[in-house]
Amino acid sequence: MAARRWLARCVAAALAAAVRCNAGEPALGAQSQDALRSAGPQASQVLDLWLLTLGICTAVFAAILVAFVWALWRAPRASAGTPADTTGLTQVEHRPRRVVIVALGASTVLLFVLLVASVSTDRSLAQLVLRDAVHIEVTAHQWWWSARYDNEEAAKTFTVANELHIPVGRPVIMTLRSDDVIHSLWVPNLAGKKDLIPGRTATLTLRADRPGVYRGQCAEFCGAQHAWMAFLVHAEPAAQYEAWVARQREPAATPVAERALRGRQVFLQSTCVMCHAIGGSGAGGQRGPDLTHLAGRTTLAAGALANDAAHLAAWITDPSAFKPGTNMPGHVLPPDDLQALVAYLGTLE
Amino acid sequence: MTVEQALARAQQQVRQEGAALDVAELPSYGFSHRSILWWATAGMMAIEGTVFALAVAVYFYLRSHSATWPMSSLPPELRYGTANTLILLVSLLPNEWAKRAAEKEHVGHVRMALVICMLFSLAFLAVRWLEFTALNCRWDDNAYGSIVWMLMGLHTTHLLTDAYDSGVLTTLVFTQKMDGKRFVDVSESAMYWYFVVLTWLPLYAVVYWGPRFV
Amino acid sequence: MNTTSEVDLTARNQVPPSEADRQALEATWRDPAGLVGWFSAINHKTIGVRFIVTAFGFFVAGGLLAAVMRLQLARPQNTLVGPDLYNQLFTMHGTTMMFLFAVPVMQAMATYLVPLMVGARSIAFPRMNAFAYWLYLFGGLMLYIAFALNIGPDAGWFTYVPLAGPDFSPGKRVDFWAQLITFTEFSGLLEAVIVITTVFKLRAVGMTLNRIPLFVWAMLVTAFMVMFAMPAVMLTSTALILDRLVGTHFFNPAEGGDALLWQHLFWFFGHPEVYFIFLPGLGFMSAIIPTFVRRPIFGYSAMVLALIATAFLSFGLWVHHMFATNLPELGKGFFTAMSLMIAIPSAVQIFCWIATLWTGRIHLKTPLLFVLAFFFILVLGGMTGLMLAMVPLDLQVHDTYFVVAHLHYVLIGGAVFPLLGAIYYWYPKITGRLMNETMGRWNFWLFFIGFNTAFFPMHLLGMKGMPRRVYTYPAGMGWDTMNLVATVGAVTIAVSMLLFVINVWRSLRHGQVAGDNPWGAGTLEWATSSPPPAANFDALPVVHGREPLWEAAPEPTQVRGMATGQREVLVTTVVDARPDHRSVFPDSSIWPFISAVATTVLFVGSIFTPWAVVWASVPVAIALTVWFWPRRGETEREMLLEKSP
Amino acid sequence: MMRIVCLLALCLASLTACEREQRRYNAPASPASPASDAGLSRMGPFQPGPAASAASGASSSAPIASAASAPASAASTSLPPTSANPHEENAVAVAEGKRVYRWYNCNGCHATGGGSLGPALMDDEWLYGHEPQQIVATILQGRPNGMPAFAARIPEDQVWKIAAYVRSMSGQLRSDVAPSRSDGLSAGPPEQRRDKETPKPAAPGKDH
Repeated sequence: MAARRWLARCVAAALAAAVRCNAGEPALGAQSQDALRSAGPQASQVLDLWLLTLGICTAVFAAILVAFVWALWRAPRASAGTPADTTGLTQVEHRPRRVVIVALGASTVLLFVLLVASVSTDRSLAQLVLRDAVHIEVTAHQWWWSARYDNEEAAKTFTVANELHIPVGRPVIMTLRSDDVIHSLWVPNLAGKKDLIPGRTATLTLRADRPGVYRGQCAEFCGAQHAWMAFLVHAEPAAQYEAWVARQREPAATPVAERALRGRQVFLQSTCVMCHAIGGSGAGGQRGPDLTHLAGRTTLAAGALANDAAHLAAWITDPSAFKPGTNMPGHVLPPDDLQALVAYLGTLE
Repeated sequence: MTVEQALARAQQQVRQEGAALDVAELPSYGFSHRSILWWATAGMMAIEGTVFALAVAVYFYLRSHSATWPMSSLPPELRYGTANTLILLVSLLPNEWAKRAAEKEHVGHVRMALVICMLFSLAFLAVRWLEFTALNCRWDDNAYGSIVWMLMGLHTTHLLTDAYDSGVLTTLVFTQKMDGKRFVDVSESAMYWYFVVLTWLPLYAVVYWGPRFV
Repeated sequence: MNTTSEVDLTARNQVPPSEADRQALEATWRDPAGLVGWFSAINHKTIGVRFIVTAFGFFVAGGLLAAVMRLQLARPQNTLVGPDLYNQLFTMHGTTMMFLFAVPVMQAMATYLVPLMVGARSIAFPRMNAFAYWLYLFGGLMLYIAFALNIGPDAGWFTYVPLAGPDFSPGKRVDFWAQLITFTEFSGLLEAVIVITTVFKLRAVGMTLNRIPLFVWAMLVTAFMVMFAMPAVMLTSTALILDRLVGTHFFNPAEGGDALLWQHLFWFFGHPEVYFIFLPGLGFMSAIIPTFVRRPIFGYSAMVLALIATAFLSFGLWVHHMFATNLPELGKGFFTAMSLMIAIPSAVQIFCWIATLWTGRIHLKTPLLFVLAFFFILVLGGMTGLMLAMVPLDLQVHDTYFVVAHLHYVLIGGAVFPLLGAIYYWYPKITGRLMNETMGRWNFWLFFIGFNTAFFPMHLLGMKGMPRRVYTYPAGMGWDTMNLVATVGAVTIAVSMLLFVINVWRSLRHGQVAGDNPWGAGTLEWATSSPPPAANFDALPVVHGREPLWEAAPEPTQVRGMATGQREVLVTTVVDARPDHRSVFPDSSIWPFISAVATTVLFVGSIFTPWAVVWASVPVAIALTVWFWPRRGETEREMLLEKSP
Repeated sequence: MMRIVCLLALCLASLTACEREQRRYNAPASPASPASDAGLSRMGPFQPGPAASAASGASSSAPIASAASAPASAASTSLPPTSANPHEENAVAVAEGKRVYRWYNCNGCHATGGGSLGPALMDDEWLYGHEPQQIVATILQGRPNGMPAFAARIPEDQVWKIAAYVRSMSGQLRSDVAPSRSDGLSAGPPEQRRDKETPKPAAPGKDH
């Protein structure tokens, strides 16, 4: 173990250097999607294992290259005319034979070390303590995510889309389902990925130990908009999280501003309600993201757009311009209707 | 004369004279694994055997995912399937006769045996048609229907191709001059017939008894 | 071949072969002239060359598709191609490289080389060989015509259901993919049977199993793998097309089907496939290294056993492509162990080659350069392979650019580099002229540098969270620079490939004349002239050792008494290659071509209606019957040479 | 030489493109909509390029516009009953029709074509006409005895897609365009395998 840690540390240093020297550090501020920056026990155990493996493999690779280059360097040069030395056909070459056998033994041992490391990591991943865990039912759709926060009291469950909030330090149990094709849920900073397969249910357990916004993305090719099927995990201190939960449980407040009221009307009388739900407004469509607390999110369209009035308007008018192939049809509304609708959606904190 | 004896004899027919190895006296054909045709047939049997094995594996994989089996219908009716199994097994007799006659290079017997084999193939193709009418499921009912039809379809394809192929061979032995090569053809096609019949037995067990027992 | 009276149908060759023998053999084995003759060609060298050229044609096509993808990914939120086209691009790229290049090109090389290396007059079943080639060509053309018609498959080369199923892939795109599989697998399986029979029954007298050149061993093992792996994908692609066309429910969970069934069957084929791309590469290594190190390979038997072990193990690790699908713990452990274990046979071969280099005298030419690159690229790819074999790591890097990097290191390092080496190595045998050495070195170094520039950064991209198969990505994720670098590398590769094509083209006319054995190699294909005569050898060789051209051969040295007026081959015994009997092979025929056309009609027709299987099987049956029906006088002609056992 | 022939074939092929396979990823939004302009002007650091929308929109909006406007005009001005529905040539559009048929709960009344509260759609009886734009009118304006009007609820382009799918239920569409089985409970043979019913108006007074 100690050796492993030590080795891990040296390789980490080397790797860190490598990471520095490549430009373009994430400009997403807090957001990060990076298996090399673990923010929880699952990811960090995998990272340790990776560094260990990297260390061993690098060593072996180097050894092979040295032997190879040395062989090239020391061997005398020849030409097509040089008579071939066929003694190898008639008599056993003891020295090279011994060397090969030793090298083979060494590789076998190292492979065994890797096997043990892999299996033990796998075990400890499975042994994450799940006391007072947060239960989230995640369902993947082409090309967005919906998540239901479970609770013993049905009244206290609520549904969000494309942005999860989790409390730092508390384990999370995600139940994974798919609504259409195979997707894969992956938040590299927190844990490895898990497929969401139609007709099957999977679970993913993780814990965030460092607060932050971690970006995740669908990792299994799922059609036209596979590239823009992202989501955010906000890991925040317990108090902040509880406040968020409380907010989510509230239905959407009926706006007071006259313009927003008009927007509400536009929403309820247009095609929006066929797919979208807004708690308390009577709109209960289940085919698109739940919009009850839309304004509380930082992104639109599964991480494709920043959540602000301009993008919202552009998105409603022509979603295919941003996500060609999306299932949301475009709606060309009269400008003031559109602005009113955007204003209303803006009130859904 | 067994293959081994024939091989041994071939060795004595090769003579060395100085730098040259004279093979002029070697035979121009050989039966069983001596002939390259045998290896082609064996290869095809290996490939198709793998297909059958995998299809059966799929059958049980799907079965393991389903609470009830058959999923929403009765198992296939036994009579036609069982009848066909018997017909196929009996057809091995004229088949074996054809094989031996071919290896003895006895034209008359080969012709007779092949004709009888043809009659058998007509018989089991007819009964196979009846089998399809008594499967009690459609391919688009559910996964059970799909895999049952696939297993039956796979084997029926083999029956058809094999029947056609022996038909061509039969016309050959009646219309063409019989050289050694042709006898080898007959013997190899007989070997393939064995394969088609023997692969049916597990399929019969799976398709007809799988939904009843196991 | 026209059998006019002046041909002596019973003439037999002498030792040493006389000029008359040479002319008679050439007349007997030559492919017919003229347009019809062109389509009737069945000589394994003619078919082999067409096969190789076609495969490289598809290689270039697939490479161009990749270039477009790299340009699209060169910068974030690029708009060169949209998702629809991009998804077709990467599906076509993967499908082309796996099914139309990597596997067929190895079989193509075998078609040309194996008969020469085992000292045979012809490949076994030459007509079936031609048929297999035409099927492969038509399948590939079908795919590209479909692509040009905007019916290019777009569900990935792995075509996972339900995305590829009837509900989520409307239209015919995926059906064309499924039928392409039928084409290539059909062709591949025929080639496997042909290679196995050739190696087992047509070896030169005295070439016992432990004297077979390692490349031939590699192709033999590969052929066996093909025989047992390809049926899986044929079965499952049939199930897919049935689901899409007649509404079966193999993959429909609501009716008892299962989406994972596809993945199991696909990878039960898909993983061995990686190895039947890789094993021939190892064969090339073992053929080229001894020649340029001027000594036989070290540890021949260990090498052979390693090949067999690899083939065997490769069937036990398909599930490591499915670690993210929630498998039982025990399964994961087993497949991790298997996946790590398969590194051992590869290690055996790598160590043996290094030992060979260590104890040899090196003649550094382009073929050797390409082969030596293996030690850097493939070994690195193997290391990342170990990481993918470990479940926890795989769950992080699976379906990311890390895997893209890994598989290109393995396949290009393990197969393409050795293959290019092999082209440089055997080109003089095929054409009679050497390829240009200087250009060859430029070709190599550009490829080597370009390759590593293109694919090394992808390891880091994967770890830094970039998933595969995305048509674009947001700016500021820390991926931009590495993607740009990768694109630059891709362009470099394109340039080096252009050099390669130019070199092949120019050397045809301006290359330095090679002579029979320009590299001073030790195996049989170098014993005959370059290019070889239609009958391969004027008199069949008798083999006394593993490197016949290097060892002093006792008598007898050649075979006498083979017919020169008819296509007679010498059949030998399986294990110790003792002469068994003489067999007359069929003449050239256009019917394999016609049968392939008929089969193509059947396959393409069945994309649109299941009834095509019924009505289109009539022409197929007719064509095949005419193919096998003896021509007038053919039987009589053969009976002139007949001798009962 | 063989290869040259095939190359020619390829070139010829590439001139025509298969309508059945067209993925029309641009909604019938007018490119000059103020909202999208607003969107174009103020883009944050990590949005997919508005350039994308502009470029793709510009490049491929022309045919789309025509395709979309055709049905539109067909619906508003009642053309002769022979007016065609361009979506009936496009497998992707029909598939979308099938999806939203489910999503918008048409199967609530019409089931998977067999009908329950509402009339069956897979038979040869048509109460209000089988022509595309008649079906569209039925969906948009509704019909007596329970068929609601969806004019304000379903975007017109999708209505035309639903109409195309509805006609596929009774085998009116080419089998290579009509949908195959869906990943759900089996509902008899898939649309593309159904025999073409010859539509006849329902018996007078007959009602559901």
